[in-house]
Formats: sequence, structure tokens, C-alpha cells
Amino acid sequence: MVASDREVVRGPEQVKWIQFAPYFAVATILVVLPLFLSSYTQGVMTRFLVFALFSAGYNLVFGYLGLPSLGHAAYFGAGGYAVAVLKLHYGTDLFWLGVPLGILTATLIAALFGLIALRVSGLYFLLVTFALGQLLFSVAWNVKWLNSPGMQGIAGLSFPSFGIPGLTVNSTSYYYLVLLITAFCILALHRIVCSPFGHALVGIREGEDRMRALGYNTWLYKYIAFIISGAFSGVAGVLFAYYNYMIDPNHLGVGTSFLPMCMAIIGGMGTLLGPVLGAAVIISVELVASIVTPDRWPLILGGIFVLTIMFARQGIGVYLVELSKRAGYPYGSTKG
Amino acid sequence: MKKIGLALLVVGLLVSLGLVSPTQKSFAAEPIKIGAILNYTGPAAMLGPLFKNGIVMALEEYNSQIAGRPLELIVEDAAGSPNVCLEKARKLVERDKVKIIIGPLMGDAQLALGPYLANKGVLATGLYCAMFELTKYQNWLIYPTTALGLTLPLGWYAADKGHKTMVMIIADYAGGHAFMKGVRTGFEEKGGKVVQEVLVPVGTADFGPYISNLKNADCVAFFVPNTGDSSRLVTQYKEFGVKMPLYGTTLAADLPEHVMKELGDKVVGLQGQALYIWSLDNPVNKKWVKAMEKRFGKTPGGLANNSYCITSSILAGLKATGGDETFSKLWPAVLKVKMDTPQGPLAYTKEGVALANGYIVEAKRINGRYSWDPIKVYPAVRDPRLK
Amino acid sequence: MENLVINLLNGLSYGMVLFLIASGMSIVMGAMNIINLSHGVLYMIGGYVGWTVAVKLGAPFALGLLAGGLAAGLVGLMLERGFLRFLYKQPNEQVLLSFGFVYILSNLSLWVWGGWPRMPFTAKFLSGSFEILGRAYPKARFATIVFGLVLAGILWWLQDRTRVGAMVRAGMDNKEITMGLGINLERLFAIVFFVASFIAGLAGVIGAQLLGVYNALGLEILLLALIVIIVGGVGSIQGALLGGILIGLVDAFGKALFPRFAMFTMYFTMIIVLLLKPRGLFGRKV
Amino acid sequence: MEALKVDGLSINFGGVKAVNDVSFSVEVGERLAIIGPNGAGKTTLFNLINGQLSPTRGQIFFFGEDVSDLPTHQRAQLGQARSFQIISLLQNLTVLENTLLTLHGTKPHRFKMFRQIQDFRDVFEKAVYELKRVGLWEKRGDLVKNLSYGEQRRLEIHLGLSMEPKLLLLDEPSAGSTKEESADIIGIIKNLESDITVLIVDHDMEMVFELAERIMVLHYGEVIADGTPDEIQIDQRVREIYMGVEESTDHVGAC
Repeated sequence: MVASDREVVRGPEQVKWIQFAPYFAVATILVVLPLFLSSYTQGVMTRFLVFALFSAGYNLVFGYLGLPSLGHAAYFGAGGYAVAVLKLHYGTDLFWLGVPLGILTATLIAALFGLIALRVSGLYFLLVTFALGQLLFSVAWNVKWLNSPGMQGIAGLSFPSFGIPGLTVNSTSYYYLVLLITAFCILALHRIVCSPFGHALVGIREGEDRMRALGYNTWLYKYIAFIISGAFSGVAGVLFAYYNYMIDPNHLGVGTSFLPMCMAIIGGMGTLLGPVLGAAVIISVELVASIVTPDRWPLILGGIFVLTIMFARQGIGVYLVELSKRAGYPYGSTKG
Repeated sequence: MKKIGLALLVVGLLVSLGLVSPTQKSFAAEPIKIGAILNYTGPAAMLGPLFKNGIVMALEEYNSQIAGRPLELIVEDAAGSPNVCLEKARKLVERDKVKIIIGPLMGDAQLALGPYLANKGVLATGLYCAMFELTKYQNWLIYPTTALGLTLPLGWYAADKGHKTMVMIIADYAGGHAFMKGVRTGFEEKGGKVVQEVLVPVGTADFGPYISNLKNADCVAFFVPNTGDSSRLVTQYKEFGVKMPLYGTTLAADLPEHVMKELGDKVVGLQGQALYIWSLDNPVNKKWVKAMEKRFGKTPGGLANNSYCITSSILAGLKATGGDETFSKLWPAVLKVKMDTPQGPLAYTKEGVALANGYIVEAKRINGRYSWDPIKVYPAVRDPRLK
Repeated sequence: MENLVINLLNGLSYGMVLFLIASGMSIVMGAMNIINLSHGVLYMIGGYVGWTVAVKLGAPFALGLLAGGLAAGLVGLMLERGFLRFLYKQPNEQVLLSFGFVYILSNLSLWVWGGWPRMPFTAKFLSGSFEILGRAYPKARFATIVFGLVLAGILWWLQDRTRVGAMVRAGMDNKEITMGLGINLERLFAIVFFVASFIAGLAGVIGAQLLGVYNALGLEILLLALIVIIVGGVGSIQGALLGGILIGLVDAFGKALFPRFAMFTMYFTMIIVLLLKPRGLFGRKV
Repeated sequence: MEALKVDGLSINFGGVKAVNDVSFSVEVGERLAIIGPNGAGKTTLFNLINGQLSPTRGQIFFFGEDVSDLPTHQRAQLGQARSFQIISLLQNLTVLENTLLTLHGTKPHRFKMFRQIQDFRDVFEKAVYELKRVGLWEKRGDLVKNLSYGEQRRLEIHLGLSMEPKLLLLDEPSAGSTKEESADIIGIIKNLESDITVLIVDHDMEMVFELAERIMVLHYGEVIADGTPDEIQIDQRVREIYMGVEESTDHVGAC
């Protein structure tokens, strides 16, 4: 369906270094550019990275496994809530505490919800995951312990502390921290996708019966992938809560679940970097549209969705790769 | 066709890059930037333009400049979510370098912004009263008074009418609780007793089940936000033929005259609290209503008045500092402002809470025109928690 | 006792609105495998157009009903012919595209009708209330129950007794066979989509008797429709009816008995059904 | 030794007995063909042996072990391989990827997450070997859906073999193939090592009689004859059934 995951298997042929040029260019921009930007714009880029990570992790289930989850905000929000509850009830924003706790919370919830959701597939999977996410949303809404006094959600969060005297985190350093973690996670996802495990996921997407007959315990594969994806969503949620200064029930609900799905489709699902590109598109369009026209921005965002689907159906990423191929550049083509 | 699609996408991306890059500094006098977070989409989408009219009016009275520095208004969409409001506030503070933010409307959004804006030393305001909890940050202008102070008179009024027991319908969010706590405090001060509190979610489509299950009492008081919830509640209340008298909060703002017209005779006789009505009989108001009608082509309501008064008091403070919007200078200057607004006399306490008049109004139909008529005034209402 | 009856009626009337909005969406999902997230917005457009005709222009309520249905039907038809028909069997793309239209259509109707909500409206002879067990009950709510049951009957008849219905049922079971029988699937799908959108528009006007119309309604009602579909199962009129009534009753009794947890009760019911029957009460394999 | 023993196997679909009280056993290395008219329950029987369906009644023993309750993938681990009636290769993946997935399926390291799939050299080299043997090495990068039907069929059977199964279930291996392709497939199966047990379902009688050492005839889910090809050929009931339905079999072909 989509280029890179299937073409990764290219055997022992030589890899041309020129193929990596675009990646180096993007990496350089991500590292150098923020130094020249205002703290707000650094914040926007932090937001972009967080959602790129969220979406890339989500895509393991959505693009690779082919299961349309509409409830991944549950794990994203759970990570965020772990950080927020630590701050609200225990007064600590220690990074070394928040991150493991957030990932653990997200993973456990994914492990529980996966058992329920994986009893069905296709359209029903979408509906069931939606239902589970909304359940968590209503719990966060109704349970007093999960809300700052007088409001829905938890406010007053801040950048994490590291427990090292003299080290305070500001928007610049937090950006680089998030960049580091996101890059690490995406590399990890890359390893997973290229491994026998990752290929098995694609195999299950394409033909679950056959994979079973080949000796794969397909349910277990789906379950593990679901949990891994939930864990990555949790990481993104933790990073988001520190950046966003607050977390509210909507971060567990369908509105937030919808974002990584949009990003993956727009960028190109079933590819590793598609969701990252999709995150860049959506975050920047949302931002610009609401600045340019505070009351008509939904028209622009909706228009982008429609245009993408009608003209670049496989996602902008895949579309660009194919255009560059047609133009004769080697970029993007990983075929040996 | 494909090329068009791609071209549009690429243009979109380029535009976004262009806008994200830092704004250019001009060599003329630095403008004084004022941020406003108003509702343009979401459940309260109709309110954004009304608030904006009031702000624009206040700015234009100063010819959009103070001490040679132009006044620049930057409007953001609150989209009805605390999280979005916080995002927009960060954009205003960190990108646009705004030192003054007007809005947001909803109490929970204000609480979400509280810690951040306090930390950044920004002069903040609510749009339609604000939460008392914000006074601890010492940077919030709260006009006309706190949420609790606003509805206090309604409690007094209900007790004065001889009601002994009351049922309350409360929108289940920060603002809703604060408003109804005001009614309760006033009512209990004068010996009344609240026998039931019904919490309803914001945006409840069907109040029928709640209304059918109200306990018996002498009267019912409610707060639900926005025109939509309020009008549905009033309509459905009448439909179910409940006999207990109904008192509303923030009425004139939530059910302006054109909405009353649509509600028809269902609304006539409804009494409740309001903070401003265009027909208030004072010279400042008469002049202001004329000016607003001339400028925007329609009679202003409580929302436009509210944003107008807040903005005017800030601008008066700015004038006093000679156009210096630094928080440490502007804050004390604004607190010293005393002025006559269309709503009545305005003065701030040292916590930044205004002491304005509270009005009780009744819906009337005179010569086919529906309107809110003030039937009682409680001057300079004070939140009992203030020192 | 009176309370029980009143709550029951409240649940039923709200449930009927939920049934109407969910039934069209569910049939489109089942028969065409299309997820149309803009279904809720079609409901809202129906309500607004109905209001314009019945209240603003002062025409009879029945005309408003028809106009609302037609307007939503035509917008729906445009969506299907112009966009969704290129996306058969691509559920993810359908999700994104139809959500794009949620943004676009909501914002456009904000432009046309403004942000002020429209009050509940109904036919003249249905306004006011009558007495049940000594309690007043609005006539319009009772009318909603009747409307819902009548439409349920018609839909049932359409599905079980007509040629189009038979083709739809055949299409749900086996697409290849349907095509092999020489049925023009393109036309069939366009008809089904139009009918579903038409019902959404009708639902918008019928629901406006209780709820009025406002801009956020498109998304709110979509979430409710999804809940009903999850409970009732995809692609079945019976499921949508039962799901709608169940959720309507849970909502009414939940608000009456545990008002603090109004939102939670609905989602909780949904999860319980899912745990017992992962495909909903009347679900079939899709 | 018995490779497969089926004992009193039955399954109902909504009241219809698709397979009814079937019992038989297959020796190691035996080649058994199962024939019967359409709807006789052949594919259902395969699904039961393979674990895609679970029986209403009865037991299945694989090399003496009761596998009746094992899921499909565990039976594959024990050494069952199956080619499907409708080609089940992963159409949107490449030939090489299909091969690698097949070879990794029964390996213990298939859950490994942090090593690239082509870094498992032994598996990779086996894939290269298998592809060269089946003559599709040049097309390793092509999507399976772009191969010809015959190529797909050949690849599927070959991949089944590359799992080094003890029992091979071939569901209509000749369906949709030309004469030459069928001959090709017959060649492959004939060349199998003699300790591999093979069950074939096919409508191509030429192929069945060429390959099978023993033939079992199913009719309405029941075994009505079981014997050598010569015995089956003269069996009166089999002749009756087949004369009656022969025409339609030709038309429907693969179904």
C-alpha cells in the first residue's frame, strides 16, 4: 500500500548516502532553528514534536496493524494526568518520577483496554475504542480527585524539574529535551517497524488468517502492538502536560483521539515519518488559520482535510515522495 | 487537478512558515498591545462580536492611542475550551508581548489561566465578572464584581419576596457553582433555606428529566451558561407546567431582547439578576447607548457594556501612567481609577474587584416589544469574602 | 408513580430523537461501509432550515419538516456524489473527509444563521401541555414519540418490504452477489445516502421541538449517535431503535436518580453493553 | 505411525451438518486426496484440521497429540502447513516479504523487536535460496498482486513447503491454473520428501489420480468411500454422485 515499510526489506544491496540528505536537512532545521525563535514559537515546535510522537506511536496500531483506534487519547491523557496528579496532590514536578509513572499508567490502561477492544476489528474496533476513551473522559470529569478545585482538569503545571540544584528548565531547554526524547522514540519505532515483529504487524493487516496459518499468534501480536502504542502515547502525554501547563478531560476524549488519526492520514499512514509530517501540517495550519481569521479557521482546516483526501489520498508524504521520484530525484525512494 | 491541490498545500505551508517567524519591529512608536480572548466558535460563538464591540468602542473613545502610542487590539478565539484559552494566552504573552489580556469569559478558563498569567506579570480580566479565587494572584481586574457578588442580590431579593425554601439548578462548572453560591449566600443571610441543588452539565440538550424531578419549594433559582442553555431551560420549564416561581441569574446577558422575542410570552414575568440593561436611566448610559447604536447599528446589551467598562478603566489607568503598560505601574494606576460608567459608578478594591450596582430585572412586554425592566437596585454590592 | 411515568416519557421522547439520528448513520455504515461523521451536522442543518421555514417565514410546521429533510438530504447527496463515492472501502479517508466537512458545514452555518441558538419550536396545535396523572406534560414531546414510532415503522417497511430495502440487505450480506445480480450499486448507494441524510434532516426538525437548534449541536448529536450505534449495533433499524430508547431512558433516569453522574451513566451503559456484546445488541459482522 | 487421526469429527452451521461424524487416519508420508461434489464439506474439513474452525464434536490427533483445542498458530508451530483455496498470499506485500514472513513464522525469534528483519542472516539466506528455487528471485521486489495467477499459486505452495511441515494441506492447488501450471504443481508435489504427509482437495481428477495413494470421498459431510484410486474408480456410489454433478463442477470450477 505504502512505500517504505515494504521496501525496507531490500537485502544486502548498498545504501546510497544521498538518500538521507533530506533527513539531515530536516534534522538540522529542528536543531538549529529554535535558537532564533521566540519562546512562544519554541512552544509551538515543542507541541509539534509531542504530537509527532503521539501520532507516530498511534500509527503502529493504525497504519501498520490497520486497526482504526479512535481512543488513543485515553493513553495520551493518562500519561498527562499522572504528571498532573503528582503536581496537584504531591506537589512534585520531578521528571524522574513523572515520566515512569506516566508511561506506567498509560501502559496499564492500554493493557486493560486492549483486552476489550481486540475482541473486534474494523469499524467496530473504532467504535469500541471510542467508547473506552469516552468512559475515561467521563471518569476524569466526575472524579473530584482528578480535578483542581473549582474547575474541570488540573491547571498550574510547569516545566519539569530534574532535582539537580541550579538546573531550571525553560522553553528552550524543554524543547531540546522533547526533541531528544522524540528522536529516540522514533528511532525505537523505526527498529520495531523493521523487525520481524513489525513486519508481522503488516502481515496481519494484510491477511490475518494466513498469518495464523503460518504460525503467528496474531492476537498476541496485536495486543503487544496495542500496548506499545499506548506506551508511546503515554510518553507524548507526559511531555505534553509539562509543556501545556494544564490537562483537562478533553485530553482523554474523542477530540484529542482524532488528532493523531488526522495527522497519520494526512502525512501518510503505514509509513514511519508520515505522521510526523502530518503533525507539522496540522499544527501549523491550525495555528496560522486561527491567527489569520479567529472566526473562520475551521473552514481552512476542514478545507485542508478535504483537499488532502481528494488530491493526495495516500498522504502528503507519499505524494511528495512520488512527485520527487517522477522528477528524477533519488530522495525518498528507498528501493534497492 | 492534482497540481492545484499540491500548490494549495504548499502555499498553506509557506504562509504558515512566514507567520511563525518573528514579527518585524517597526521604527514608529511602539504600539500598546491589548490581547482579547473572546468566543468566536463553540457553544458561545455569538458572544465574541458583542464583547469586541464594547472593547472597540472604548478604544475609539481614545482615538486608539494613548500618550502618542497607538493602541493595538489582538483578538483570539477562545473556542469555548479552557485549554485553548491557555494556548491563546501563551501566544499573546510570548509572541505578541502583550501585557494586558481581556477575557476569557468562562470561570474554568480563568482558573486555568490564573497561575500562568500571574507568573508572567500580565494584567488580566474576566469578561463578565470573575472567580473570587483569582484575587490571590493580585493581577486580575474583576468587573463588575466576583461571580458570587454578582448573584448575591438575587438571594436577597428572593428572601425579601417572602420565599422560605428554594431549589437551585446549577451548571456544573466553576462559574456555575460560584454564581449559585452567591444566590445561596444571599438567601440564607436573610433566613431562607436551600432544599435541593440540581447539577446539570454545561450544554445540556434536554432539561426535561431534571425539571420533572424538582423537589417542592417556594421558588426555583437557576444558573446555566449561554443563551442556548438558558432559553432551553426556560422553555422546557414552562412546557412542564411547573408552578414554582423561577428566578434566573445573568438574565439580560443570556436572553437579550431578540431572543426574548423568539421565546415570546413564555418569558414574560420572569425575574432575576442582571448587571446592565440599555434602558438604565442615567446620563452616561443614555449618551453611551446612542454612541453604540450609531457605531454598530444596534442597541448594546450587558456584554458590550461589560467589556466597554473594563477596557475604559484599563485605558484610564494607562493614561495615568503616561502610556506605560508595565504591570507594576499599570496595576496600581488602574486600581485608583474612579469613573461613572453606563452601568453606574465604578471603583476597585485593593484586590482588584469592582464594586458595582446589582440589578433585579423583570421581563415585560410593552407595545409588542419585549424588554428587561429594572425593578430593584442593590448599590455597590460587595463579596463578603473581601476585606 | 407519576415521576416514573414522566421519566419514562422523557426517556422515550429523547430516545426517539436519538433513534432517528442514529438510524440513518447506522444504515449507511452497514449497507455502504461508509462512516459519515458529518451526519450530526446534517441533523443541525435540517433543524436550522426547518426553523427558517416554520418560524422565520411562518409556514406550517409540516412544511418546515419537509424543508429540513430535503435540505439535509440534498447536502448529503452532494457529499456522496461529490466526494464519498470516490472513497468506498477506504474507511480512514472517509473519517477524515467527513470530519473536514463537519468543520466546514458547522462554520458555514455559523455564518448563515449566526451563533444565537434557536428556541424549541413546534406546530401550533402541539404547543402547550396536557395532564398526565395530575402532572403537566408537553404535547410536543408526546408528538416526538409518535413521530419516532411512525418513522421507525416506515423505515422498517422500507428495509423489509421494498426492493431497495432488499437490495440493501443483500448488499450488507454480500457485496459481490449484489453486483452479480446486476444491481446498479452506484445508484443504490446514492439513494440510501440521500434517504439517510433526509432522515437526519427530519430528525433535526423533530428534535428541535425539544432541543431547539444551535451550532454546537452537530458534534454533540454525533457523539450521541455513535453511542446509540455502539449499543444497538451497526446496520440495523431495530438496533438503532432499541439503542436509542435504551440510551434515552438511561439518560432520563440517570439525570433523575444520579444527577451528579449524568454523563457517566450513559458511557457506563455503553461499556456494559460492549463487554457483553462486543458488536452491540443487534450487531452483525462488518 | 499415524500423522493425523480424526475421530468422530462433526460441525454444525445453524443446524446444517457441514461435516458429520468423520473419522479417518493418515500414515506418515501418505498422500491422501479428498474429493466430493461442491458443498461436500472438504474445505470445512480442512478448516477443522487446521484449527480455523472448532468442531462441535470429535477430536483431532496430530502425531498422537490431541490438538482439538489448539489455535491455528500452534498447530502451525507443530508442523502443519496449508495452502488456501483462494490464494491467501499477502497481496500488498512483496514476494520477498511474503517469503520472510513465512520463514519467520515458525522461528522462536519472531517476537524480536529491535533487530531488522534482514539482519537475521540465516533466514534471509534461506529466503534467497527458496526464491531462486521457485524462480521468482528476479521478481522479489514486486507486489504479489502484480504476479500472474500461476506464479502466485506456485509461490504459495512453495512457501508452504518452506515451512518444512510434517503435514501439508493443499486446498485446490490446481484451481485456476492452466494445464502447464498444473503439471508444474504436480511435479513439485511428486518431488516432495517421502516423510511429508500430504492431504489434497481438488476437482482436477487427473491431478488427484496422479498424486494420491488413497482417496476419500465426502458427500454432504459424510465419508462415503475410502480406498485406493482403483477402488474408488469402480465404486458404484461414487460414480452415481459424480455422474450427477459432473457438469456443474466443470462450470463452477474453483468454487
